[in-house]
Amino acid sequence: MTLLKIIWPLIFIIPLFSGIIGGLNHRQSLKLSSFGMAFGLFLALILVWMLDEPLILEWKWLESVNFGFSIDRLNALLVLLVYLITLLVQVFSITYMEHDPDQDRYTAKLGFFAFSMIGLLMSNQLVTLFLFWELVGMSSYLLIGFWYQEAGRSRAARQAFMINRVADAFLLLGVIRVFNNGYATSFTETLASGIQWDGFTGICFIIGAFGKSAQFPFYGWLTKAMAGPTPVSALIHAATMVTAGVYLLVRISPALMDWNLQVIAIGGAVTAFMAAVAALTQFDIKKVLAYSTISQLGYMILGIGVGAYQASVFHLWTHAFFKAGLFLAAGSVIHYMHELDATKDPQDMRNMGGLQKILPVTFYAFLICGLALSGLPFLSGFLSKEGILTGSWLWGQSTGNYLVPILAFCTAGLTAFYIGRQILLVFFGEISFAKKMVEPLVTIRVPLIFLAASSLWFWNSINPIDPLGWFWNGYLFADLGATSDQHSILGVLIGSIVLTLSGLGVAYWLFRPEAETARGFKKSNEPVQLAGKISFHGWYIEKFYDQIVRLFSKVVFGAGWFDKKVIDRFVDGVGVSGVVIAKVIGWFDQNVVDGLVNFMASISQLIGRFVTSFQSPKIQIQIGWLLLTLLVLLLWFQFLT
Amino acid sequence: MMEMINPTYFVFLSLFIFCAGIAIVIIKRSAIFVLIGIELMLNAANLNLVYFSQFDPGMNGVMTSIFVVVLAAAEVSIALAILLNIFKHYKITDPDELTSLKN
Amino acid sequence: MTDSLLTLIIFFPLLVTAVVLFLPNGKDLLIKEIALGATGVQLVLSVILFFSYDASLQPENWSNAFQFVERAKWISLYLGDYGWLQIDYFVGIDGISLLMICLSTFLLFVGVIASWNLSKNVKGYFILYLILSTSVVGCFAALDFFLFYVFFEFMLLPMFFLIGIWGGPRRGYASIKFFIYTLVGSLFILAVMIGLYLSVEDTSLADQTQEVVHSFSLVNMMDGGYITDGILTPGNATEFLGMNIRWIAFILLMVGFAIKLPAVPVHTWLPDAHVEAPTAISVLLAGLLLKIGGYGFFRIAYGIFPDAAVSLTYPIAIFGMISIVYGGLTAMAQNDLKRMIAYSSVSHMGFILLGLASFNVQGAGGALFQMVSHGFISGALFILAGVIYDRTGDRGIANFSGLAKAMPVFTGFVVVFFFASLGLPGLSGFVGEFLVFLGALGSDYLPKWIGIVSISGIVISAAYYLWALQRMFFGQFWTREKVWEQTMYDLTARELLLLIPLAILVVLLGIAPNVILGPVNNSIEFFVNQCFEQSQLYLAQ
Amino acid sequence: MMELSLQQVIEEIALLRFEATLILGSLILLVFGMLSNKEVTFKVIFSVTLLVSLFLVDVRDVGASTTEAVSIDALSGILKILFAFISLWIVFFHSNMRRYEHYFLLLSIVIGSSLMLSANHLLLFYIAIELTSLSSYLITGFSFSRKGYEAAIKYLLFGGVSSAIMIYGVSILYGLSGSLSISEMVVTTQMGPLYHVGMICLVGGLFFKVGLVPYHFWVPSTYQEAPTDGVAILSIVPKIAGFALLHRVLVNFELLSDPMYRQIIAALGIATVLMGTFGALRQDNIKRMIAYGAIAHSGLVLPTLLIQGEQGGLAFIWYVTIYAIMTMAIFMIASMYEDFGIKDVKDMKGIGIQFPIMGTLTLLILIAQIGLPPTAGFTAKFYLFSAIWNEYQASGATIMLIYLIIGLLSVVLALFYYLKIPFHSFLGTAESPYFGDFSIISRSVVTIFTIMVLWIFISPEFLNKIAFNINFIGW
Repeated sequence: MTLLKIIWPLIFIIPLFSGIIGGLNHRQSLKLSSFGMAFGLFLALILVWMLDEPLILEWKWLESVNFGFSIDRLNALLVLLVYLITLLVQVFSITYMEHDPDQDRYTAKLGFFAFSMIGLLMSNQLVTLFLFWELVGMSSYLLIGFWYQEAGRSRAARQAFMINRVADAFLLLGVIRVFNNGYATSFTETLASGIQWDGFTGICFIIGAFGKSAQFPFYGWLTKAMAGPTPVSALIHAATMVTAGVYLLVRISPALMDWNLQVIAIGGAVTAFMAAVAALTQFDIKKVLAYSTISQLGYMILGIGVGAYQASVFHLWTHAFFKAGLFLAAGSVIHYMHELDATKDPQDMRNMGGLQKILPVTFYAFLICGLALSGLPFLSGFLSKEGILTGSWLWGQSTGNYLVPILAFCTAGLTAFYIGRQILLVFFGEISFAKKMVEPLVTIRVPLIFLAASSLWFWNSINPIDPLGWFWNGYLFADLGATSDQHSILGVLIGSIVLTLSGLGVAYWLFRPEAETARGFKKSNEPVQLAGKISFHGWYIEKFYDQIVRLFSKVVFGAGWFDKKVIDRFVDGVGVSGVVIAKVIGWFDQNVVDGLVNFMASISQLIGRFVTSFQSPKIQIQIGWLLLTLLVLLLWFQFLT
Repeated sequence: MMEMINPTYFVFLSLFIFCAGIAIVIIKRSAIFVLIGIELMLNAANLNLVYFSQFDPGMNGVMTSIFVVVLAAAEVSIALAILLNIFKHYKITDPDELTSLKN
Repeated sequence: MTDSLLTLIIFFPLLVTAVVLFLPNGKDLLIKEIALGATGVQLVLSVILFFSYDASLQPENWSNAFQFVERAKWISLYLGDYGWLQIDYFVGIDGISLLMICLSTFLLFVGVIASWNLSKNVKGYFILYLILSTSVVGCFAALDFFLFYVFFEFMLLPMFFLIGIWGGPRRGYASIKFFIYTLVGSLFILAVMIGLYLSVEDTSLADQTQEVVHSFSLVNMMDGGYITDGILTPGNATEFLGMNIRWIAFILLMVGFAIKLPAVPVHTWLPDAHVEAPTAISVLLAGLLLKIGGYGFFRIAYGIFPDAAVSLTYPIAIFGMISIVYGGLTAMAQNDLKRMIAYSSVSHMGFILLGLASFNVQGAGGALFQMVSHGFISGALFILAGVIYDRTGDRGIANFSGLAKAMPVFTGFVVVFFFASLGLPGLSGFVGEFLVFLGALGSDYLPKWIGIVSISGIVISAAYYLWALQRMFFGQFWTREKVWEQTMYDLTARELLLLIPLAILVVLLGIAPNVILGPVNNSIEFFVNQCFEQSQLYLAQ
Repeated sequence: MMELSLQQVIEEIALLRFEATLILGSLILLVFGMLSNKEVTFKVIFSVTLLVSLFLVDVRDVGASTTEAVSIDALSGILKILFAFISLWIVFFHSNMRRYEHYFLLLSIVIGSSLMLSANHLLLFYIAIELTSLSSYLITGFSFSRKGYEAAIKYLLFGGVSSAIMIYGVSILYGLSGSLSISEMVVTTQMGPLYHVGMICLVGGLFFKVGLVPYHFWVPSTYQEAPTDGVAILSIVPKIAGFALLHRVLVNFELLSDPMYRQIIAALGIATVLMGTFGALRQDNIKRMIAYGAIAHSGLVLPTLLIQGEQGGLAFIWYVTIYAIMTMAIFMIASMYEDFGIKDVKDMKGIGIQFPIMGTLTLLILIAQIGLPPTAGFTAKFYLFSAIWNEYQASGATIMLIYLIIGLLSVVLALFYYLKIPFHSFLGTAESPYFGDFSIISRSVVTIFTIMVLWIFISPEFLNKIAFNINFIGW
């Protein structure tokens, strides 16, 4: 036990420490920090291995507020996951960022992110969670805006942080309500005491989680986050940070009311479906993966909503691997396209094609991870998705609300379709360029191979079909007693396989190299008809943000709510109104409130002028005024007293 | 022996002289006349004092009026001295033109 | 040693001023070193004060709530048939004033370093600077209303000249406006002081003469030493303009201190004063002078009129909320970096009003912590704004972009302090705001929606800070005038020496706020409970 | 009419020994004036007479002459000491070849004012006022400049009219009451309308001396053009004597107990404060601005007369003493700046930077005039406002509350116009550097006055001693 007590803080500190070391020396900063992370991974393994009952560490932060960490099986495993993915991403970015001048800053920021993510996973007290929650938001802001030279990227970072900040405001409100209503302020106590939170506090936490995990109203920022370097997207916006919302909901689900859980379920389902539709017509390789991440997160949130939180955690685990794999593969494609010809947009799929033979390892990794994502049997995706679909089906039966399972099944089909489309468009078709590049052996291939392999089924459970066969299932939920009815229902099993195969088939039929749509795709531009436009613009969510802010600024015209999107120098006419509103408050503050003082000064000048007007230079007028006042006084005394 | 004059006539006479003095002070366009006006007002007060001192055994009224006359003379002499100097500098005696001391 | 410690802290700079007065004009460096030494000694003394402050004291009433008390008879005037008027040099500290004194001595020390490369008649500058330091520390330690008022006024003169002579282009207008705004505020306080001393009687002093002794001691006023028929005695509620006259006295005090705070309707002097003041002076202005307003709420307004404070919590909270939201919005509209930071100070000071209005321990603790943390953060922010101004003579946000490329270390500090100011947890800005929200939402005097609307304040502050960060520091490196590009060198050793301690403090207070709130907690608890009991006592009469 | 033997008359002269020595001194001054024209001798005689008369005053002796014409009490004793002390400092004014008549006239103003203090008979009352006024008209003319004469003639005409009105009022009251001795006259409202005419005219004469509203027209131009040391005396000694006499008249004729008169006098006082404060806002000439400030000050002294009991007396003595010190200091400073040819506020640009010590001294005296804490001006106003607040609390008369509010407002507005001087001197930028320097003597005198002003704020005990002497006069 004492060994764990030593290892635990070390695990917590190592990422920060390695980030600082990496940040300090310029040349091999990434190599040094990856050694540090490898050591941290080793310690995390020991921790997961030897941990039996939860460790709690708590101390008084403020009078009525405590600061506390705890480590139990669930977050130990997730910490291990974070370490693993961070290490892989750092190894990958050694080549990806080799000729980038600011490597040290990159490593420092990555280290800071890993530190805050692990802090978030380990925190037990709500205030500690909120602290690391915001630190994770800040590190994502720093990493998205890593190439701050381009104004577009730094603006995307700012907008991502702002949307997160709005959701965090609700989370803060929820935390405060927990304190004020006397609920348990730490996860371990909430679990033990089983106090039910009131509905509104629940909703605040849900909005906070939805914000961080890019669910329905807030998912606009994840597509913006693609402005960051691809390894960063792989690490943060696929595997680790976005799952924080899911982790939070898993932790607080015992305390939520059942209608809160329904909200979660419907929210997850709707997001999953919308994101899947949005991913259908994207051109940018990373945008497709971003929308697919949103959709898979929708699945996990849905899983929690319907009560199948074990399946959600399992899906979180598997999704981390194959999505990181997809992103890294996309990263190596972008790296290659960038090397090839820097003028064209390296991320646009329209000028890609036939990379199968040029980047074989990337192709196979992308293929396996893509199929795992689509939920093909014998791959990890199928197992975890199966669990969620079963849970949603059973939940649909019990509550009679069949909307959620239907959306879940449709999304499964759509997922298969868009990932199939992407694989075909990027890797098949004729090769439009001759340069042959061999991927550097260690730094790119090893992470890809590892991630692709981990998407196979046997790493996760012996029986390729049974969703509960997950090795860690027993480890994680042994004490909770896995609910027996989670076993797969034949109908759900067949249904999901059929949907996946049909999705892949349609994709193949449409986008096989010979098909005219595949050839037309190269020159096609934005879809014209309504459905295509809805999908391409991601259900107009970003436009929706602008409308809200503009509406809000109109509503609060007196106070002048500031409209960030409109301030953009590129949005001309509309943009000016935002600046005008800001200037109006500035003017208002300057003249009206300030004018009050100048007004009083001018009033006293005016009275001064009136008063001194009596003081005429002529003596006889002065005497005249004197006698007049005496006369007035006399008359006053004669008649009025 | 003519019977006694009705006492109120004296007060009315002095009030009349007082108001005449005031009118002269305000209307006249020459500083000398303003001085005359002031003299008139002072003499109106003298008249009152002398008349009322008949009821006062100590004859204070008469004593005061003597002092009033003396002080009026002093005042006029000072006024004329100053007026002489003004005439030397400004060449005018009309108080309305003396307007250089403005706010 | 510890019995005359407070007087030493207060009057040590004044002694040094006497020395500096007789120095010839030429020796600038010597004067600067002396000033540094003086404020350094003051800082060391206040650290000794902090550690020898006994945090476990559980006072029952105000008379034994204060430590390091020093009392000496100053003025006793014969008032004719109204008895005697007693003013005495009465200083002492409790938790709240302890923190304020430590904050002010630290910022004064930093201020001297910040004004190191000053060249324009240095002697006058540092004489006024040391007088300012005496009056500020004196204000926090004074327990006699007259002494507090004298120090309160005494602060205005040096500040008026420091802004007026060494300031920027429109310094004349700004200094006059600052002087008149604050002075009008102090007249309200004077009016209440007169009303108070006439209706207060200090039985402890009335031994030698059996007549009534009207004393100015705040402790006696707070403990309710009223004479039976005084105008402000809680019992005889004389109506004036339809309100109990105690309420009006309380409102006058609040307006007087709100001008100093500044709260929204009366805040327009702050941006002008900040924009025109030299860097070191705006550090002091933001760090210390705004806290006098906040301290005035704690010690005088809430201390002496708790009954009015309890019944007027709703309007005060509304004003606090308006300050937070309105201050934030106007900060967005600014194009001058220093003006934006000034408006953000207005927004942060709104938290103090809100914290006090919630009338519970978290709210008061949060307000106090916000004062201390805002002192450090706004001090650093003004030093950063000063860095750009020293290099280019201009602070327009639109005149620069991509500074991160030219000055990476500087940008690092800007990011740290911007995020600290917008309330990122882990830095000291968040703790104050969190406690104030805890207090506002948990207080049974305030409706929930005030707290919720104020929470939107953290989103607004994030908006204008990040927007300024993005316009000035990210994107391609470009400056309005070509000549500036050469002068945009990164932070010098002196500037680093200033910013590193502040950064450490901001992070330290963010991670372990109990370092300063712990010892002070008894005072805050006593303050809130005593105000509550006193108010019930007065309202019952 | 009791017969007064010569013997008794000589004994009664002892009561007026202060004025007697002054008269003797002025005569000696006249004689020496004929013989030599060295200004130093005039100054020496002037100061010796004042010093001798200063030591002859004994505050504690109270008495009245057999014919009740002259009455001495502690208040008049203290004020005589104040007059002598203040007038002493005139010799330090940097004067360019003052003639001997100048000092003779100053002495006669002091004599006139001290006679006003102890006048109990309306004849002596009139003689004292006329003596002071006539010498003031002459002094105003002694600047021997075009504008000086103009100011003098205006002052004379205005003064002549108001003294004529006063003596007319006296004659009417004499008619109604049959006697001229203030303490014996019994005059009541039942005596018909003439009572009001007489009373208003009489009180009007005193209002002229003090410069309250209907009679304030002469103040700005006279203060602006008269020689500065003359104005220093003019603005302090006769004004304070006028207030003391006004108080005696108001008490003896029971005007203070008549609510209507209290209302009117308070209203005129408020009008004076407003006139003085708002008038000063638009002034550029330094001395004219100080003149308006002086009008405002006399407006602020008036309420102390309306407050019966020791509280009023104390507030009066406090405010008057500090007003005297401040005004003497500010006029000395004005005369020093005049040597640089600075008449208007705008000519003072940047002089504060060049002469920091002088700038700070000016600032401190101005702070005293405004009434801010570090100076005695604050204590005086603080004392005054608490006296008014007490009066309001006791009598509940709303006019008193309005007075308090207007008083506080005047402090704020005083800021606006008094701060113009340091604003220009410190923050302005001088086109060309000022050559020459302030004379050592006047600078040291101003420093003494500033220290006095600061010292009174820090330890006002010495005024307490006066308070004990005061408590046995009927105020």
